[in-house]
Amino acid sequence: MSSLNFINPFGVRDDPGTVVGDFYTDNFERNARPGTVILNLGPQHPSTHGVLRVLAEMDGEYVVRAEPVLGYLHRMHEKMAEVKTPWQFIPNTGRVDYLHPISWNWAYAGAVEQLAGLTVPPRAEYLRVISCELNRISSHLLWWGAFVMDLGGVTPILYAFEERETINDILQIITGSRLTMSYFRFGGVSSDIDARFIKLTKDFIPYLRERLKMYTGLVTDNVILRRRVEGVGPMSVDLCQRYGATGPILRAAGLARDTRRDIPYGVYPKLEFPIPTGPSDDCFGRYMMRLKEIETSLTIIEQALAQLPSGPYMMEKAPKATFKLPKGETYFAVEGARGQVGVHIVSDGGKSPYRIKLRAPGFSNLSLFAEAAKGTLLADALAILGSLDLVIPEVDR
Amino acid sequence: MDLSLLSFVQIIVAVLLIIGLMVGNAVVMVYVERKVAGFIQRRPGPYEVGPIGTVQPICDSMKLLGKQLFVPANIDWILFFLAPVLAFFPVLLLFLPIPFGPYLTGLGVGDGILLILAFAGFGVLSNILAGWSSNNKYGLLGAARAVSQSVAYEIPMIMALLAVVFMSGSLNLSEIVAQQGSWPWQWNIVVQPLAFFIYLVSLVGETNRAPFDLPEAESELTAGFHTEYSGMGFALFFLSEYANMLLVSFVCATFFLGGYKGPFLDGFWWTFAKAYAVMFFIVWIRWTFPRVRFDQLLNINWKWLLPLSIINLWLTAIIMKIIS
Amino acid sequence: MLRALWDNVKGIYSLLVGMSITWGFLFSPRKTVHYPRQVVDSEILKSYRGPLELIPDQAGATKCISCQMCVRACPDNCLKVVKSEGGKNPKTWIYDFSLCCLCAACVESCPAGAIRFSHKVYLVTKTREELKLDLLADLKARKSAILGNVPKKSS
Amino acid sequence: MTSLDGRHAQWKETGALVVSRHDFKTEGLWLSAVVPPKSILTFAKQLCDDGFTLLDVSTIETKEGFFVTYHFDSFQEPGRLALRVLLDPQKPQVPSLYPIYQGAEWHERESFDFFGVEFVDNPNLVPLLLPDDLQGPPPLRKDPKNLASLSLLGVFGKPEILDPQWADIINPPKEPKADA
Repeated sequence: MSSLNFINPFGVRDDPGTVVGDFYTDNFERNARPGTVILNLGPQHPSTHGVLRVLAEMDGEYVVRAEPVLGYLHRMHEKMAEVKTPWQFIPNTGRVDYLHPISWNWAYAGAVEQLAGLTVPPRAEYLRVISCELNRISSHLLWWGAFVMDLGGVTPILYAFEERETINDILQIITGSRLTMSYFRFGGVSSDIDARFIKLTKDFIPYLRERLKMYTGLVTDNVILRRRVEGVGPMSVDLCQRYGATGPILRAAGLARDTRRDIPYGVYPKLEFPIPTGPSDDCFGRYMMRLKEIETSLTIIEQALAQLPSGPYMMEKAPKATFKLPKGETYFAVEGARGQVGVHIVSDGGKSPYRIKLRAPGFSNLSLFAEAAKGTLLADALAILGSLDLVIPEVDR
Repeated sequence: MDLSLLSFVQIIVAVLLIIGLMVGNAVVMVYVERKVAGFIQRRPGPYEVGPIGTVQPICDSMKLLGKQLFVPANIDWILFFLAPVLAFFPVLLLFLPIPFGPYLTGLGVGDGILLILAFAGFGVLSNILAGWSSNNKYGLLGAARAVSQSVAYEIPMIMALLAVVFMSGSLNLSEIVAQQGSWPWQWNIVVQPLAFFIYLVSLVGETNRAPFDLPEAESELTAGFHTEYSGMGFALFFLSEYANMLLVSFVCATFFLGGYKGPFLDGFWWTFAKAYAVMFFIVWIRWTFPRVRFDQLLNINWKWLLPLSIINLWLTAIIMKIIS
Repeated sequence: MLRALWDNVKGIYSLLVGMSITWGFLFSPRKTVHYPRQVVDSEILKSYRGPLELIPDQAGATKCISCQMCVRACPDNCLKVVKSEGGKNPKTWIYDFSLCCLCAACVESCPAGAIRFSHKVYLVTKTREELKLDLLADLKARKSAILGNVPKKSS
Repeated sequence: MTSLDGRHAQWKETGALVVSRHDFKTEGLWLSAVVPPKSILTFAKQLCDDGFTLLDVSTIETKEGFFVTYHFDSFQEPGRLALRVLLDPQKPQVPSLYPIYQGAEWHERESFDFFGVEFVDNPNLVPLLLPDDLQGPPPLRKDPKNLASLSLLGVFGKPEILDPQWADIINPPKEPKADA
């Protein structure tokens, strides 16, 4: 076609052949009711956060059935683990979930330490807690902005980014990067905190508390938001159990399960913090849950900074890059911003692990979307999708 | 009305001026909207092109002019190309009866507000044609939303305006302005606050602006009825959106805010200042609130605005009867 | 009915609260840094991990002993260190920044302490080839910059 | 809610092949059981009734076949358990947990993607993470010469062997090793 032919009203493209969907659309359409429309949301859609694709069978504005289609960001981290040495896989863990990389760092480093029987010096444990909680706050802040953006409010995400940038500045001092951090090492952390880190963090805590009040006025109390999220997408404990949903979703449903408290790791047993449970199991409950968790994290950071012992931040004779895992199997879980992050390592004592299985909380959380979105309005379905706090790289791994 | 040669020439000149006004308004509003959005979000907004980014809207329109008109497969091409044109041109007529200044009226129609309300329905026609013809499911959903929203919000809008008409006893816009005084407490907003509020809410709904931008809800329908439009097609929709905004703001200024009358010196500057204040309000709430859900949008209208406007109308009628 | 009306009035009040907040931000100072007219705080850049660079010793030569520890540690195979004939110092030291994941495995495994992260934030290239950095040449350039400056000042 | 000893006894009763206790400090598990693939649904039902949730389905390819581990976590009290099945390397088939845990659908599809394990009665056993037109064997299958035998992986903790066939797998006789 020549370049001059920029308007082609007489329809060269007007071929009578129907457009045939791809494998997943065909598969989905097979079970469709007559008279419904198959709407393909994504992989490039403003509210699917990255490259999630959701096939929805629509009856007017109502979603009859929905099915997420994954794999657009699949990078096969589990295969990479099988060809790298255990040390070399650390940077990968920071890239599984780019919003809360430190929880993945911790899950992996913790699993290796558990299997190899390495002990972490106390100062390093506190540094781990501080960095992990700061990172959790930044993850929740971004979720907050993105969720309100899903509901149509564009401004709050930019306010959330102000705080997030401050956290990134703080974490950059110790991790050297702003997004895909690889801070943890087997038997410690990669660097110590300095006076500037402590000062910035101490300044940040009251500042964020002030800002959270502003968030309440701007968004939480806003009647439009309230009516968009209250009573939308209830997820009972039973539903969570059947789908393996953990984290804020489960706690919002009213069950105070938190890996930090249930199966303690690090120095969490020494810290006093509440496990908030949500006011309700709907989108609003999950919304409030995450805001409460930000406050919990702030308390944890305050305590950890106050208790911070001196000493080395790395164990003596820490494993080098050529470190080999001993033979055995282990499962280690930490509480990430989205739920229980688990790493299952099976090693035959070789150069690289025999098999590493990454348990992504977002994967389980997303799997209940199909059931939760049944029979809701399209706008509600997208609110539910937003309230699950999805990070697609983590879901796809 | 005497349709002599003079009034014919007057209409031609007025239409030309109104086209200029519409285009100029779009240019200004694109800049204002982006700058306000930027300032609210604590960033500078357009910055690079021209002094503090003032040339940005011109560059944007140049870009839109130069873009390919992408034609999707299997469209109804007549309607597809008719829709943006249909969105743009009826708005021209609607500006004719508006009294910009004491003597500055395109067409001194006696029943000016009837003309405006009659032609305002064309906007939604173009939306439904665009959504229907572009062979896109998002477009179709957006078009369906546009129809029910527009039908719903026109009624309280008319009712609110009717309350003012009851008071002034005239459908002529110049007459309505003339009956208001120069100072803010002499404006209709003081005697008709409820009507003003209803009108303010329904004008946001009528112009499809956030938080009532359901037909083009970005996070749900990507772009709604104009999903498949690019280049000038999109630009015409854009232009007509801003023109519609300007129109309802002018009507608002005329009916409730005293039109061209203002403190110290009456004149067209007051009309423009008031209309742009209303425009700023629309922009401001767009960058503050989340979007309402579709059923809530209709609930607000049918369950609250419509009964309230009817009550308001009754009260106005009764009080007018008692006074006179 | 009345209760719903009261709820709506409260709702409208909450909207006004939200609008007052954005009104406040409308006139608050900007938070963004306008590159290139402004740059971020240099204090922040001190911890930024840019591309690797070799640490010069007293004489300005490299400390690297070509032991290949970094090459083996690297998860991305982005380093290439070739030993020079005769000495233990490297002949070539090629570093592919496009592959590097900035994990610091090389820095931490270096027994001689010869490499570190630079703080070059504004590194921009047009092709991927240009991201293959020759760190020895880079070191030489820095050395000549240092050594070149010193005599000028003294003379 | 059942204590660990109670669970141990219950599994023995239900027909587990091997029940092992684990050192939680190093293995992150309290209890695991190897169960016959046919009765996996019975075991999962017991756990579901006691408030356990399915964490993940982790498959390992070994010399003996595909070793599928289902990790469970309790909603009532801290407790991480594992159920394991060993599947035939030629034709790996196991009933799907979908009737009990709907969330298992995706985990199973993931194992189907990566290993080719077939989960019978999974409602939608199509590729989940991998493209639908992927050529070649499933990506996490290992080269036969790199396969480890189960006894080398140390996955059994302190086992109590209830099925004599498993004695050979867990503690392989010395002779074949000498041959190799």
